[in-house]
Amino acid sequence: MTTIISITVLGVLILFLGILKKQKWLLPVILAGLVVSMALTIMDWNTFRSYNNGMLIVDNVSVAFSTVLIFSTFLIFSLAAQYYRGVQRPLDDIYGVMIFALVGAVMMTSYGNLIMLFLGIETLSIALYVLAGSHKEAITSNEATLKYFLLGSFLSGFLLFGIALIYGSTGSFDLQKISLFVASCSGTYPPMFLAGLFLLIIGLAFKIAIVPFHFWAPDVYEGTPTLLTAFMATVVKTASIVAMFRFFTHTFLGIHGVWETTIWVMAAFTILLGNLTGVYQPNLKRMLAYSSISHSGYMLLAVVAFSPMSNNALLLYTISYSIATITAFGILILIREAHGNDFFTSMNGMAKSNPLEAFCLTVAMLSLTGIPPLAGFMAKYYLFTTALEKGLVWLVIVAITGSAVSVVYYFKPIVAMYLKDPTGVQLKVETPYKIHLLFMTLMVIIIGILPFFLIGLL
Amino acid sequence: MITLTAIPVHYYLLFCSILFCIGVIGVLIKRNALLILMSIELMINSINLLLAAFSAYSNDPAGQIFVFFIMVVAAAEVAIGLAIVVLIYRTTHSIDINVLNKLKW
Amino acid sequence: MLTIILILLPLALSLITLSLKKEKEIRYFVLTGALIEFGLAVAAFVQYKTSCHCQLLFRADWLASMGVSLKFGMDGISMLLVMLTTFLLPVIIMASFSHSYERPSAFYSLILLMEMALVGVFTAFDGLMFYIFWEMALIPAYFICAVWGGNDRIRITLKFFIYTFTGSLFMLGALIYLYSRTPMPHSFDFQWLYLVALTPTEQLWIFLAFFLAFAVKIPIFPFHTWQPDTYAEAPAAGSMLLAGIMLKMGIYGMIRWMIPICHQALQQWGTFAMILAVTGIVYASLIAIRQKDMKRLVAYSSIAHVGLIAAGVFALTIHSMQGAMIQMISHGINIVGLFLVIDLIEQRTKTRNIADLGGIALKAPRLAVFFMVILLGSIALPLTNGFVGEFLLLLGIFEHSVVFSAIGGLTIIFSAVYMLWMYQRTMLGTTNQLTGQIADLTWTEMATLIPLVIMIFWIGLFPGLFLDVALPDVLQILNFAK
Amino acid sequence: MFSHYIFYFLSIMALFSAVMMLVSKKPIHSVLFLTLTFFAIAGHYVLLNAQFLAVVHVIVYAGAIMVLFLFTVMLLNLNNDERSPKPIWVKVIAFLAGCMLLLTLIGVFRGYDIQSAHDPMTTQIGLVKSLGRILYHDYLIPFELSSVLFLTAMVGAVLLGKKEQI
Amino acid sequence: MVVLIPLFPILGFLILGLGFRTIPKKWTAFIGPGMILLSFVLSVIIFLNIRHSVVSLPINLFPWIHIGPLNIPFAFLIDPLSSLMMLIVTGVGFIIHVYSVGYMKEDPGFNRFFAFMNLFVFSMLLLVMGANYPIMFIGWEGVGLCSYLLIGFWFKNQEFNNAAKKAFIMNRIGDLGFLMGMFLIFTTFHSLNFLDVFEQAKGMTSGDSNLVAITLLLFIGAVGKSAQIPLFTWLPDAMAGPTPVSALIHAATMVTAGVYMVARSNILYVLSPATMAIMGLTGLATALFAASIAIFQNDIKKILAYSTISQLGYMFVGLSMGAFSGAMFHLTTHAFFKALLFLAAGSVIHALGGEQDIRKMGGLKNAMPKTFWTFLIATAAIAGIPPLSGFFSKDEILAKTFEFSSGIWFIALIGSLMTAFYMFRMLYLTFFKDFRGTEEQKHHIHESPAVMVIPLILLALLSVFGGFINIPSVFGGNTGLSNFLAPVFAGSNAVMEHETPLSHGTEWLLMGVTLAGVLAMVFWTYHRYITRQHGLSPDDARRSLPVRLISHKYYVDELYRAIVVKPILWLSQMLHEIVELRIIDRFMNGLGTMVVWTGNTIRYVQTGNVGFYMFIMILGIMLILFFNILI
Repeated sequence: MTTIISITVLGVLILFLGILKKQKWLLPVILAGLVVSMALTIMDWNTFRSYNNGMLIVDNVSVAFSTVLIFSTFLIFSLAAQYYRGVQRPLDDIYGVMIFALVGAVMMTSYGNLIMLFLGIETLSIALYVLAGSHKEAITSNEATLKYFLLGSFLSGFLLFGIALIYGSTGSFDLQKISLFVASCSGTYPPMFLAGLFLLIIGLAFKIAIVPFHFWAPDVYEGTPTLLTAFMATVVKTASIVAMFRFFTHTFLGIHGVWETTIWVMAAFTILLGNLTGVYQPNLKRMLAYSSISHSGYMLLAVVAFSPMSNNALLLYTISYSIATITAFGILILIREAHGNDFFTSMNGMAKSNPLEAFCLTVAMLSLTGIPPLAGFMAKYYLFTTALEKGLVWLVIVAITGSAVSVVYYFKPIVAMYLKDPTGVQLKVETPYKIHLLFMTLMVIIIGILPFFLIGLL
Repeated sequence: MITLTAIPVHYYLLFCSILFCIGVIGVLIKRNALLILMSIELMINSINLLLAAFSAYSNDPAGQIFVFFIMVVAAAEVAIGLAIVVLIYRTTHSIDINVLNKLKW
Repeated sequence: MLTIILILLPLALSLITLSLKKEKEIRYFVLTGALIEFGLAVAAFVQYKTSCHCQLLFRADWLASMGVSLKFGMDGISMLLVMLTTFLLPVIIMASFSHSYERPSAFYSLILLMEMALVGVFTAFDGLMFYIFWEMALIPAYFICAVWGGNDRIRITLKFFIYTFTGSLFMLGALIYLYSRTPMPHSFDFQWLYLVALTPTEQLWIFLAFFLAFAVKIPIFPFHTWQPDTYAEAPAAGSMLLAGIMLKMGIYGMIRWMIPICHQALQQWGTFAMILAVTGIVYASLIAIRQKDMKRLVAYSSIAHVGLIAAGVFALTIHSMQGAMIQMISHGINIVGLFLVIDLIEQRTKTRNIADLGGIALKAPRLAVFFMVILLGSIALPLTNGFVGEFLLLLGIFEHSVVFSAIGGLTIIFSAVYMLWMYQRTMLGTTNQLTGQIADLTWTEMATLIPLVIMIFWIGLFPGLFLDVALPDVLQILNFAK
Repeated sequence: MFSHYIFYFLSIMALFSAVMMLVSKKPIHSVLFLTLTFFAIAGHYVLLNAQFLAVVHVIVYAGAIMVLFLFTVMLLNLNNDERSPKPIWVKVIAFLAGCMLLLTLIGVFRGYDIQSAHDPMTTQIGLVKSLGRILYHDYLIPFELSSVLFLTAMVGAVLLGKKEQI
Repeated sequence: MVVLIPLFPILGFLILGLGFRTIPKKWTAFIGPGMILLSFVLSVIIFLNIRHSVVSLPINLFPWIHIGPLNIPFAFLIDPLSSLMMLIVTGVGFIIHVYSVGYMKEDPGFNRFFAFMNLFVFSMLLLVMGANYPIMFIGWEGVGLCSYLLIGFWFKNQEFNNAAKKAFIMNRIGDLGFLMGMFLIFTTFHSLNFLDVFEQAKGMTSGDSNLVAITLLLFIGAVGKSAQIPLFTWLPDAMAGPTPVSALIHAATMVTAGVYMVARSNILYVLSPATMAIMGLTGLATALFAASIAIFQNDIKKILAYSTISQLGYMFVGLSMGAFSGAMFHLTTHAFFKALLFLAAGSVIHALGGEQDIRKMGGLKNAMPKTFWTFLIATAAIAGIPPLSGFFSKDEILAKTFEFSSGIWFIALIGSLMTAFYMFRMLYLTFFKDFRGTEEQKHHIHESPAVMVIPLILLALLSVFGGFINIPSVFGGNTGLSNFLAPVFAGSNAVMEHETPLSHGTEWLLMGVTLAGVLAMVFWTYHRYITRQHGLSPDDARRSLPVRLISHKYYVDELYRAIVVKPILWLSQMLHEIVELRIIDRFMNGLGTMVVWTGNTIRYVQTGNVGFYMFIMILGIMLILFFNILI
């Protein structure tokens, strides 16, 4: 609750700052505010409260994932100064919308009622429609926002239909009551309820970008301004998968068998398709889009496996994925700035001209591939463990195959940076930015080496 | 008041389903972003009605509250959607969804 | 404690190396470091008491909730391989001195990093640690080969990486599966993993996953196609690391994992694995006969030799296992020697093409002698290291299956055929423009080669020291299979 | 039975105008037909004794949203936008897909049986009074948070609609 | 003390080898032969000692390979058999070393040569002294290596290198058999030590399949090492090495290792009659085959090489009859006279500046009288003219064959006559009539220096008197050698069923027939080559088919090339180009390509068209609902 309030206040504050034309204050205030709200969030640890008749539930899961979301946003905002370096227009609206999007995301982690879920999703989505189109002159940005909007609202129609059906069969939006209904069904569920369940899953799957509802992701990621793509790829994905996960943990524990197969198949297809399609991409941004799709598939593993360990696995996975992805986007911003595009060829020989940046990107890529001892490995390992304990052998085999395929594209930037002849362009990077990149890289390494904290958390 | 024989809830279900499907068909066959948006509104309305029906028949106000929220959200969505449509129109002078096809593969 | 120092020292050295600038400084620093590491390994060897298992244990909690701990130690098998690693590293480092690589600090730092990972793999007594170090070895290897390699390096090294990475991912899957089958609370400790009782079907799957990982690493026919290309494209140090030490990881894995854990599957399906290994021996030997590039020839010869080792492991007899242990060491020494000599020739003549060479013995008799000695070791002449290993291997395989032994024994003939062919074409005969002015070995180069030669004869004459170290542990591992 | 007739009438009207919305060539006609549909739906709300919703529906949809649509259509001067409509086979497939979906949904609803069914005409839940109490009591948080949504939409609409250089 | 015997040569090798550039030739000339002399002296002492002791025990130096039941100590076994071999190896070895000092004087690789020769003696000593099969195998392979190094001693010439390689590889084929034999011995007896194995073998029944297999496998090793059919072609080629090498390695010692090994394992062989039969047939066939080839050869060393093969065949025939001491006797005398032949031939070659074709020689009798006389003695010895050593030893084998079957005796006799024929042909063509070489060569002809001649004379003496160590009883002799070796063969003799020994009368008769035949040959060849000047036709002269066949060595080399070498090379090429590159590589790359191709194909699903996306999503939704709810 405090989280949502503090972030909302922060957003309003930003808008006021914009009105007062204090552009220089924006980022410091945002970063400070995010730190504060992160602190407030963490203070809720172990309180386990539910607000307003279970409308909002603050438990450790929500606290942990809210922290992840706020932290990711913090990291993304740290990239903003560099990204908007030459921009003259006031940025308070973009920042404000981003922060409101974060509110939506936080709602999705701590909802106790489908209304809250719906509101969270819509807040997040509407903010994202705006953000995707925030680069108004760029036709790609326009296209991105149109595609995202049309597909997003179309799919939220189905999500709503799902909620309606669930309501129709259970008579409530409250997760607690729904779970009571599930318990009362004792094995046989009315088809309407099941249809609602699946439509709800589909609606969330769209946000997470799971096959076959992933189509928006590559196009929208590519068109969206890079900084906001980072936001989409991390915060949105985390929030949505947590929403889905929460839904299952709270409500549908009993009917694991019903949705298991579907999620299983979707996860397998997502992993395969994300990785296979990523192979041929010539540019980093689109490659990262497919990478994010494939990672959605891995995250689904935690959902399918669905055990007490899944919480932790998902937490670790989202953190390591988010940090590595944000690092990659951080480098991507630099490359875009210097070259005007983000083809792998633009990165040729970067290791010579910008060794630090090259190193950071390499670590990020290796972490996403899942090479020990980086965070990505620990996350994947934990996930596979969770899945195998549930006996999901084939899914793990698919995941492993996918990981193997992913090497092909994750190594493209590495190969370009280290093994190709330099392009002769030096990326201009400011020191704070460098420190930030290095910080994230170190995080990736440290989480990989010392993951106790995260693993024992939930 | 005249006592009326209750309409079976299934009628509402059927009606809403048909309306929903018309909306879906509209989304699928139209190329005009505006009309697609309208079709989506149609879908949402059918859901609203469905919820209201459920709510009324089970004598539970939550459904109607939800409809209220959906309307709120729909309004916001339409506002953004129309802003986007206008934005697109400004850059491409068209609101045909197929014109914007740069991002692919 | 010594064990963990052995792992951490190279890491520390590697980080320090990165900060050094002057090439000369780097070289001496790295060499000294590697020698200190070797000294520590020798100290460990001295402390090591044969006959009881897993000593010099270091244990610390890491992921206690996951049953993962930092458990490092050495039993005889580890001891031997750690000795091999630490012994070969200074040699490999010295062998690189004659090249002036671009960005030397990165190069040597990666080599040291690799040493850390290798020592880690061999000393890990925790499944996940094993895997982590296993993968960590891959990254420096990849970069060493990819950055400082030959022309076609990008494609080849990526192929190498994907191959081995895919294989090891399946190993990870198998390890996790085993872990999930340990009694609650789960543990990755070797001892626990060994005790997992698996159904035959599970064993088969685990067997396949392990086999894939190790077969790619070793490599066993037909998973070997990355290997000749990679060896040919890698820089000298890279080839040496890959062939000399990294390959042993695969065999070590087989001994460590496959025998204790999937023994039933091994007994049932081991024959198929053996068929592959033995096919590989003949196949690679035959192909080696017509190779034009010296490095490729040695690469194929390596496939043949390690095929025999793998067959020996699958044979599951004490002799073949001990043979495999000895032959791992011998093969490491011999192949590093061969690559070293080839590198020396290549530096002098700028070619590895056998047809372009000849008559080097006339101009560089010392080189010729060293080459001959190493070559004899690798074709398993008695009293050299190769013989002890191959004798035991073939004997062990013979006890298991006469046919495999006979076919595997063909390596004795074939290795003579291709090795002598190479020797004849490069060293003997008359000189040509390329070899006419070739210089003989310098003292530094001799100093690099002499330790190898000493080891070749030492192991050949007194293998007892090495055999005894590993015997109790090998016996224990074989007990699992019974 | 009277309510049945009203139901049939409203339903047919809604469906007819919905279909007309799809088939009419001019966007402006579509908008008007959609408005008609919305009115029919408002009638349904009344029929369900959900007066509050009926009112809100008319205000929000027919009043606000459809006007926005109309404005946009006029602003963009979209007279006959379907210059190159989708090929016929797409339409056929879309229609078939819609029908399939309908069949699926019917299949889903087939076994539905509401527990403790109430006559909608007799319930009082749809009245403003009862809904208002619930809205400001049980659903306070979502109600408050919807302000964030609106704020976002507002800022976003301005952000997208404003004409300036980045 | 025993340890010192092999130690001296290896010491010599190390000194000469490690410092092979820096040590002056003069020192080398002392170190090289000196080390062998020391060994020889020690061997003699051992020999003298051993005559009085009855039991021979292995001398353990250190454990070599020791794993559980597999215990292979580095141990020597000194018994009469090994003692005899040590004498031959060091004795003949020493003589040849001395000879080499003269022969190799001008060679730049002088030190290297002696280093290798010392190494050879070391290996050979290991071979004969080893107390178990693996130690024997060390020597076995070691001599192969030295043979390789020495055949290819003049390594500038790739032909020589090829010959060296061929020798090594053919030996290795045999070695594989040996190795397998060892393994089978181990699995059968759980030991590889001679004494253990033989002790256990005594208790086994004759014809035990394991034993047959063991002996056959070991015999394969012997075939390779002793150049029997089918692995004999390396030996003629091995003549590429310097002549002392041919004398020492390819005549006197190394090639007889097979014979030694069989004699050493006599008990095993005795118990496997099948192997004995195969061995006998092989030996007989080889003896005849090689002899027939020798008749048409013109290269002086090649003739000697084929002669060696043929004589080795006799030894195997002898072994197969169970005449182990007879074979060893022939081995000994053969070492003397064949070494002598080679050295004398070397002397001739030396004098002619490298010429080896006997058609271009002739009339050397006067220019090189000492060489001539020693050569003559050796020729007579090998031909079996009494009372030279060859007569006794060969006669013993022939007598044994007659005991077994008169048919075999007859075939062996023919071989022996052929020996006389080609040997005297060579003698006549080389030393008689006029010189047929170039003028330059003619001026160059000289008798060899003393350092070469003295060894010739020493060997000639041995060839003359060597036979007396084992005079058969028919001459009233005491069969000294047989008695000396008897303890070694005691076990086999006990097992073997004895044919009734030939009566003295029969023996006299056989000897008479043989002698008559040999003398006839001597005169016929004289008539043919001296009087009628046959055999000088050049290589391309037209000949009848059988002659052509034989003079081309039955096209065995060509046959091997066609059925072994070519297919292997072809297979290698095929495997590399087709299996490796086209199938495996392509398959593995194909997997990668497939991944990339799939990626490239399915990325086109991402059409960028929103309508299409919506279609797919609807489809997905319907599928999910359909499968989960309606089914």
